[in-house]
Amino acid sequence: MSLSLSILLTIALAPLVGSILAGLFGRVIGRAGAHTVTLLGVAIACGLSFHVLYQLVWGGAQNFNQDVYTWFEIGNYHASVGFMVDRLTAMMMVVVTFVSLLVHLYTIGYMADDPGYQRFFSYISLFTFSMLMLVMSNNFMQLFFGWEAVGLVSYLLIGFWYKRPTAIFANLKAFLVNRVGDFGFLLGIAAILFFLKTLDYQTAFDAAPTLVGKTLQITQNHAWDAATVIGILLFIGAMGKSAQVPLHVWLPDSMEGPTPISALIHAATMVTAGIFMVARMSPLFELTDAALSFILVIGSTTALFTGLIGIVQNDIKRVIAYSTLSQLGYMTVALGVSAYSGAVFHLMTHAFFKALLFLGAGSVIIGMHHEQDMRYMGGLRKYMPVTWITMWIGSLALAGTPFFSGFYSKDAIIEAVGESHRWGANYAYFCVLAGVFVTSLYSFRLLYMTFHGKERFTVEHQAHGHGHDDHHHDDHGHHTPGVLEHAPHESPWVVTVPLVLLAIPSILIGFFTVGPMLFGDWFGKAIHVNEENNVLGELAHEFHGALNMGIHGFTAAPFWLAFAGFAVATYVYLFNPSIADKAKRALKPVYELLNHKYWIDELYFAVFAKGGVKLGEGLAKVGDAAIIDGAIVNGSAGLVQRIASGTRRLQSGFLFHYAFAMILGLILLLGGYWLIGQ
Amino acid sequence: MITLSHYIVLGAILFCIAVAGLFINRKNVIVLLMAIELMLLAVNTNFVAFSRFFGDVGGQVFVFFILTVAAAESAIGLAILVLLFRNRSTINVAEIDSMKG
Amino acid sequence: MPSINDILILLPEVYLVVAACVLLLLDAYLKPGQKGTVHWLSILVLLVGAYLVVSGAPTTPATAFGGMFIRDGVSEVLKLFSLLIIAVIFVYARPYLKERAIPFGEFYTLTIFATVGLMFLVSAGNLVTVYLGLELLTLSSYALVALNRDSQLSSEAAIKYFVLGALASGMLLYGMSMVYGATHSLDLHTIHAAIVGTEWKTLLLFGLVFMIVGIGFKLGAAPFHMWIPDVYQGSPTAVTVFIGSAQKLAAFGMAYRLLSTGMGDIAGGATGLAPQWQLMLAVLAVLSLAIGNLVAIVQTNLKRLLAYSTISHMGYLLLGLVNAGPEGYSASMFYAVSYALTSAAAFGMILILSRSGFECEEIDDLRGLNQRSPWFAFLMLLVMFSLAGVPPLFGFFGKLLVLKAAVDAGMIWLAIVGAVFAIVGLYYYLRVVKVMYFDAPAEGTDVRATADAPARWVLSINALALLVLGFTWAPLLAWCQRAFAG
Amino acid sequence: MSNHLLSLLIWLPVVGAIPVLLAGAGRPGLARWISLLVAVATFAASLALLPAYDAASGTLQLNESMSWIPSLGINYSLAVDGISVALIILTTFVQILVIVGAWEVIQNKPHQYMAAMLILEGMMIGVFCATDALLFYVFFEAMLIPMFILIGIWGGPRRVYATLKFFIYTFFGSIFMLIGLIYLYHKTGGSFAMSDMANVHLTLTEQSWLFFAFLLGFAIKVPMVPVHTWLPDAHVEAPTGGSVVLAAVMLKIGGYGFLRFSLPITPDASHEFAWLVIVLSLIAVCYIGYIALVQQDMKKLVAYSSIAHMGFVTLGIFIGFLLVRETNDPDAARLGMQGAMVQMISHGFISGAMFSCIGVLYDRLHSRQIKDYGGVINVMPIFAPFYVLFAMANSGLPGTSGFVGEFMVILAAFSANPWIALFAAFTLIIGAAYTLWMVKRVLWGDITNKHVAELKDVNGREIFMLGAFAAGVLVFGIWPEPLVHLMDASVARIVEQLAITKV
Amino acid sequence: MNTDLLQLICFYLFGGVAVIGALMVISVKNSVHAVLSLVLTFFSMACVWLLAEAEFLAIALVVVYVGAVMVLFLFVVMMLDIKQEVVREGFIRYLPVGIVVALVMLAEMLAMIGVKAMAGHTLGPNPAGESNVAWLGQALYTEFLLPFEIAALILTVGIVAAVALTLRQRLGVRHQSASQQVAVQATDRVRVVKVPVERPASVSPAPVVAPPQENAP
Repeated sequence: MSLSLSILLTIALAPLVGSILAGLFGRVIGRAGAHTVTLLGVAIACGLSFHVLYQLVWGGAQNFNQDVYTWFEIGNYHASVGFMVDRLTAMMMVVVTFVSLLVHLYTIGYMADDPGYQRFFSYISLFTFSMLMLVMSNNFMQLFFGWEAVGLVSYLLIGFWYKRPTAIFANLKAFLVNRVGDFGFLLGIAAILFFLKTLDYQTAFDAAPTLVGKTLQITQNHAWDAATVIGILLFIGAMGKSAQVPLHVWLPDSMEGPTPISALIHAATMVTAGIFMVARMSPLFELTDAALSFILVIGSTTALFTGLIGIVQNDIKRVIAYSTLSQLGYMTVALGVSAYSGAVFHLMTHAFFKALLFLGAGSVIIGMHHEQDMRYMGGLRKYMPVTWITMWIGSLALAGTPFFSGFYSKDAIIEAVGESHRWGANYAYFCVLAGVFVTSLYSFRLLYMTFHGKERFTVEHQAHGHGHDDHHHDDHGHHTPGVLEHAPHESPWVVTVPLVLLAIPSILIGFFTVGPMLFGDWFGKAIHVNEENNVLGELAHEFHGALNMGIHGFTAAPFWLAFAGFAVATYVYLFNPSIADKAKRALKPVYELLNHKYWIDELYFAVFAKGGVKLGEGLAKVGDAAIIDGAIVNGSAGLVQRIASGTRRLQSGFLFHYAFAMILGLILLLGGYWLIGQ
Repeated sequence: MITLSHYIVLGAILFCIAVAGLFINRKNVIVLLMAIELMLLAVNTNFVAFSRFFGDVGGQVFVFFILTVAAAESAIGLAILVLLFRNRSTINVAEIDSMKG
Repeated sequence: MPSINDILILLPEVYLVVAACVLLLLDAYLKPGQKGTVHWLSILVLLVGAYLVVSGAPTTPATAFGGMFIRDGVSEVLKLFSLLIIAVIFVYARPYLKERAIPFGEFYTLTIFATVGLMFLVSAGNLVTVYLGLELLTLSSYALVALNRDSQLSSEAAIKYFVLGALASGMLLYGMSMVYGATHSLDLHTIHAAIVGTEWKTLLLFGLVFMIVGIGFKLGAAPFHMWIPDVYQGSPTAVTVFIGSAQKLAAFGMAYRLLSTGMGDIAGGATGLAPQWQLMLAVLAVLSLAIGNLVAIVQTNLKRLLAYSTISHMGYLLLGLVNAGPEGYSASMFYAVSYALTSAAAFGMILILSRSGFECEEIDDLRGLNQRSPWFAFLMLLVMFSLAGVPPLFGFFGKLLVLKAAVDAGMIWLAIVGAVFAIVGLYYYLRVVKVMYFDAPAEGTDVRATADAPARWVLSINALALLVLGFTWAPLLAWCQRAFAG
Repeated sequence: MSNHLLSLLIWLPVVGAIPVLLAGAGRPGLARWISLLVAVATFAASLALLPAYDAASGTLQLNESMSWIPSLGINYSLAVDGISVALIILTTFVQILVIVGAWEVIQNKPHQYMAAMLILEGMMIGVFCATDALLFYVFFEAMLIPMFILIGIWGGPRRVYATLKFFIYTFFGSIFMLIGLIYLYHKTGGSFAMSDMANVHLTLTEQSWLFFAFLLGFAIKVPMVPVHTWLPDAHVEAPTGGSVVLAAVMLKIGGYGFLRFSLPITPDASHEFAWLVIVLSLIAVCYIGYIALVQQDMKKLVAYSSIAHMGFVTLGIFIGFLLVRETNDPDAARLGMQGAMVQMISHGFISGAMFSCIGVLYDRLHSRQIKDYGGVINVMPIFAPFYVLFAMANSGLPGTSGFVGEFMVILAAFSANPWIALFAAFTLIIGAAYTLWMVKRVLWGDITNKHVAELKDVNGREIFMLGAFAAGVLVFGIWPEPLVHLMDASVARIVEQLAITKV
Repeated sequence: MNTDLLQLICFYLFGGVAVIGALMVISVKNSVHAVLSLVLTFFSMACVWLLAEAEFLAIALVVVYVGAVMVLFLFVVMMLDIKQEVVREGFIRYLPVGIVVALVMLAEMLAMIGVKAMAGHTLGPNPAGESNVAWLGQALYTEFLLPFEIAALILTVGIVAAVALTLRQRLGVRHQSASQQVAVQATDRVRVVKVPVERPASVSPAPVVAPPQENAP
């Protein structure tokens, strides 16, 4: 049994069709029509993705690798659009379509009264299509297409509420920061083409060993290792998309988009594209220790330091966003120690529980009538029980509680880092361990501040004559913090059902898949690890089943670190909230540092945005206006004009001057011959 | 002994005087016309001399024509001069500059 | 002794002289109301003259009166186009003269006499004929310039033209006397032949310099150009157009006769003084290009602008002459013809747009012409782009040929100078187009073509010819080349 | 018929301009319809090139030759290869949209506008067809006249300055090219045929002079830094249609000229000075990008972005020398050159579309200043997606044609020298920055002023125009292979020539 | 006395007078004096030509120039009564330039003419033989017939031009016509018109048509 092209095409195109229908004919088919067609499209894709996964894992289907059509063909170089489906791809497809499906469903409730309803559905279906193109690609060109296409949709969705100045600032920022990554990525692709003469994955992977020993001449007497160059360039792309330090700045801001988007794009799928890409390129990355070390350091820095910021955030979505950054750091760390399957595994589990957390947060936000500040929440558990419980599940998974899915993936990463001897592994090990404490701290802080403790809001029962959902994209200006018009309430079923559906894999999926995915040969040849780098292989010797691992987890350092975080959070935020303020004052410099996100945004804004504009103005003023146009173009025109005005005066109108000119001409001609002629 | 160079030098001197007259003269146009007559005189002297010294009749015939043309030219020149004086009441060279630049 | 054959060779000239005398008499006896007859008759006279030129053209160069007069391809082309252009000028001039009460008969007869002079000049085979032809032409021109008798500008222009012209012919004569002294001959071919063996090389060169001054003056090449702007501006426009177009053909003819026929060229093994006069002409060309184009930029008077443009165009014409070979001459002649046609149309436009009390002389007078008379604006656009040398208009191909001639002569630097000043020149032509098309009509003025129908039609044909010839200039070029092929 | 197809293409619009003019000011409606008819007919005729042209061989085909000036050996000779065919179809396609775009926008003497456009079209097609250098030059220059008029009459407040600058600038470059051509004519012993010129032997010094003569001519047309300053002015002041044609087609003539003249005639000098062109191209990408960033005028911004994008064209063409002669990778050279060609076509669509979009806005608000807009999407929901699409294409988003060329060029550039690719790829960032920042300020946000609030959305005519552009942008973005295939053999032939030294 | 020496003395004498005369032409204040100086120059040059045995031309110079052209000049000078004071301005200022330029030019000319080479050519036997007039006439009516005719044409043009420029029937200028004055009749002069003695009171009726609006299109 093999996979057929038509199934794969259907998977990819069904969301696109839905998107086009909802986008172009949104007005014709109406709101219900829009969500129906897109939901249908994604559902088809999801179902077929499960089918594909099933076929690959249990149906004995062969990996699929086939071109659909030629994109260009020039001499030996050719690019095409095609699909490469193996277990790695299939898993990603399932994750993408499944989360997307749930987000579609959730959106029906979340966006119920938004005027851009159809547009929204069109966008998220388009996103699904783009993401599928990305993961299913069998070549670098298409990968880049998907890579940028998801960026585009992300741009559109962050700026979905285009009247908000912050939203349209954030989407521009997101796009541009992503573009910085893509800049490296594109160069990486170019490098691959240069060294391997192909854009096709399989051909490139097959030829990858030839890279060894090749160098790229940088200056006359300086050359870099080819694989390292490729690795680092490609990873720069991943840094942009997966928001690794220092290109992480866009992700927190992207929370300006509607919450379903945060769940789908900025937590579960798009941001993990970088992780997926590196895993996919493992045959190339395995050739270069230097690039992997680079990845390791970047990842571990992201894992710890962005997590720290999460502790001081008050916006519920931002906390989760920083958590996402941190978790992406974990995945990157896994890549850095060659534990690609660990990264992908964490990617999968994270997709579920982080989507759950975001959707839960969204649910809270709906319940709180679009209040996102946790300082004005508290005690919500009695108003929204389903959300409360599912959020707890998500948080526990995130914190790495044994037996929850997050535990398996995260623990494996930490242990893998411990096993690794790569340059930077020690630093990474410290970071990931510290990160566990941090993760736990901010996760429980979020739960306590939101669902427990005193209610820090008041409800004004003033009938305003319009529904609360009417103004959820209105300006925040009308809104008094901590004052709600209606009491918080539990969300409708279209919101809670996805929560529940996501909670299940958040708990269970790790338990069931850790064995084959992490320590088995589940991914087959999709992921290539050199023997000497195979830290997961080392760990696999100690692995004795998921249950065993879970039990063993209680005795390991990460658990106790997480527990410490839990304890601190419980003490500070549940029992003695005043401590938090005291601590804030006591550690003011640290707090300021974290609260300002290390001033990286300010730095970037000043250097790149402001500096760019200043530079542009300077160049325009000096280069174009003054030198080229002023001095050279208009200058020479002016010079000609001046000469003309001067020469004109020779024509004095006096006969004797005219005669003089003639005579002078004669004398000069004569003189010329007298002197030189003879 | 009169040589060819005597004539030619004399012609050259007259020519130069005529030329100088053309542009140091700030008086009236008539002097300009006379300077031109001087110039032609110099030319004629050259032709006469060459014709005589080389024994070719062409030079002298040319002088004949030059004299003829010069007469006609003077007629026209003076007619224009009269016209100019009628229109502007002056033949001062330094005042005839309404067109310039 | 002259035979009947000599007279036959001279037939067009003889015919024109007779016709001019008849017209002169006729004019004296016609009542003021009937002066139109002279107009149409003189056009007819010219056209018949043109026919005689073409029909009687000898297959090989013929000479008459012992080499005094040469009738060859060069003279045929120059005469034919002169006659045709002058006929066209007559058509343009009629309404202009009529409204300004400029004497009809004198204008036509003097112009025809000038034409005869022009024809003798381009056919001259002897220094005497050159001189007399030139004088016939210029003396008539002096009178024509002054013909607007009540105009201050006209008489000022005339006196300037006269004095400078006389000075120039004095210098030319001085040069001729030196050449005569060096070669002992007045016949151009004999002079040419004598150059090789003469011991008076320096004297010859000395004479050559003086003759170049005369040629430069007639062409209007800098620094002997000073008369051009004032004369163009001051003359009645009907005369300006004659001086500005047909006379350039004569100037070219004169230059060709004196320099190539007389002083030798590079054809046939570099005999004569070709290298010397090439260099001199190159200097004049550069100066003309520079001064003509530069000073034109700051002009506000259209006639004056065209005057400076003439100076620059003579610079281009010299580029062709500099080549000193048949290709160069033909390029130059082609250029002269194309320039004469274009400039006839340009001044014709001024004539057509002028009317009693409104001389369309200032550039600003053309403002908004496209609003009032789109057709004439379009024609003027063609003329301007042709002058600027923008393809596909006729003027471009002339430029192409002379630039090519300069490159062929190994003077790429000269071609580059020509190119650079073409850019400068472009600016002021564009300015005219700009005024016509982009500016709104000035308050209170109403520029539109008021001339009679024949003038409008002929102008249209003249200007359109610039476009059509841009595509079909091959025969003309072939003709020019054939003229110099022998 | 088919053996005169090229002549038909050139002269049909030119002749068609006559009835348009005759229809006159009195019946502007008739004039519009005639011109549309002519434009459509020309487009249809240009489509006939596709079956008539054999893309596989890549040679110059559909030859037409007629002696024009026998005594000088100048011929009216036309032929096309794949590159020309693509550019011709682009021209005729854009022309229809320009005429549609001007339909009710141009109220002042519409017949003259349409006629000028049609004549311009004929001249541009002529440039792409000519195989005689002089004929090429004639068309090359002749097209300036209608453009001069177009900008001058229907342009903005500083139109006179702009149009004079445009004309003189372009003329400045081309006149030196003319000298070069004359010199070559001299060297070939009396032929203006481009093929003869390509075969003549020239020393490196001669080639260098000629190279710079050509460079000046074409660099100004492209335009390359530092001779680009006419373009922003011309664009800003030109009427929408003028800008569209200028950006979409006229700039391409510069790139086309490099292919037809610089490469085959002066291969060694081109190689020698390839670094110069490459550096200038990279400056165009980076330096101009920064300048575009700070523009306050939408048209100026897009104009500058055109310069940056055309930088890829020159880059793609000239890295060929490094690849063929130094890296010895002719396939990469093909890739780069093909990228340049695709970029030309694609930029035709994108810049045309961008200018059309700005025109749509300008027609309503009579301002091109970015600050006068804001929140346009609120009132023009149909227009906005087009604008975003074209902006994205302008910033080189995959899936739009804007990506394809840049992608190919960057890939090829890396093979030539990674540093070139590095600077070229900078466009990804800066290109997105200036385009999307403009989009942000114009489209997104709340309605900023009452003028914007009163904007009406696009009508059917405008939707047709923008839709057609969008189709072009998307089709070639998703599937460039047909376009690539059309030009591939021709590009391959040019690349083969690169290796041949003439010294 | 040596004829050669005598000739030389005569040459220098007449040449010197001619040069002095020429200098006076361009420098004297009074135009009439200038004309007379020119006449002197012409006379001297005629004598110089006589030394070169160009008798006919020498005579022609005197007859044509002195007799006709100079008289014409004198006539015009007298006719255009010119104020002498005004026209003297600037003469001294430009004199140095003039002298320098003239001298430079003279130097160049003399250098290039090759005076030394010419000095070798002495006066040989007269090529005209017996009669200079016959010698000239022979050439004029055979070899130079065509130029002769053109010269005639030039003279015609001279006449036509002079007439065209100066003969004028000015319109708008009042002049008497004796024949008309004589032929006039009484009825042409005086016309008797009957005029009513009293005029009606209202002389200015109200305008029927409204005055045109200033802004009317």
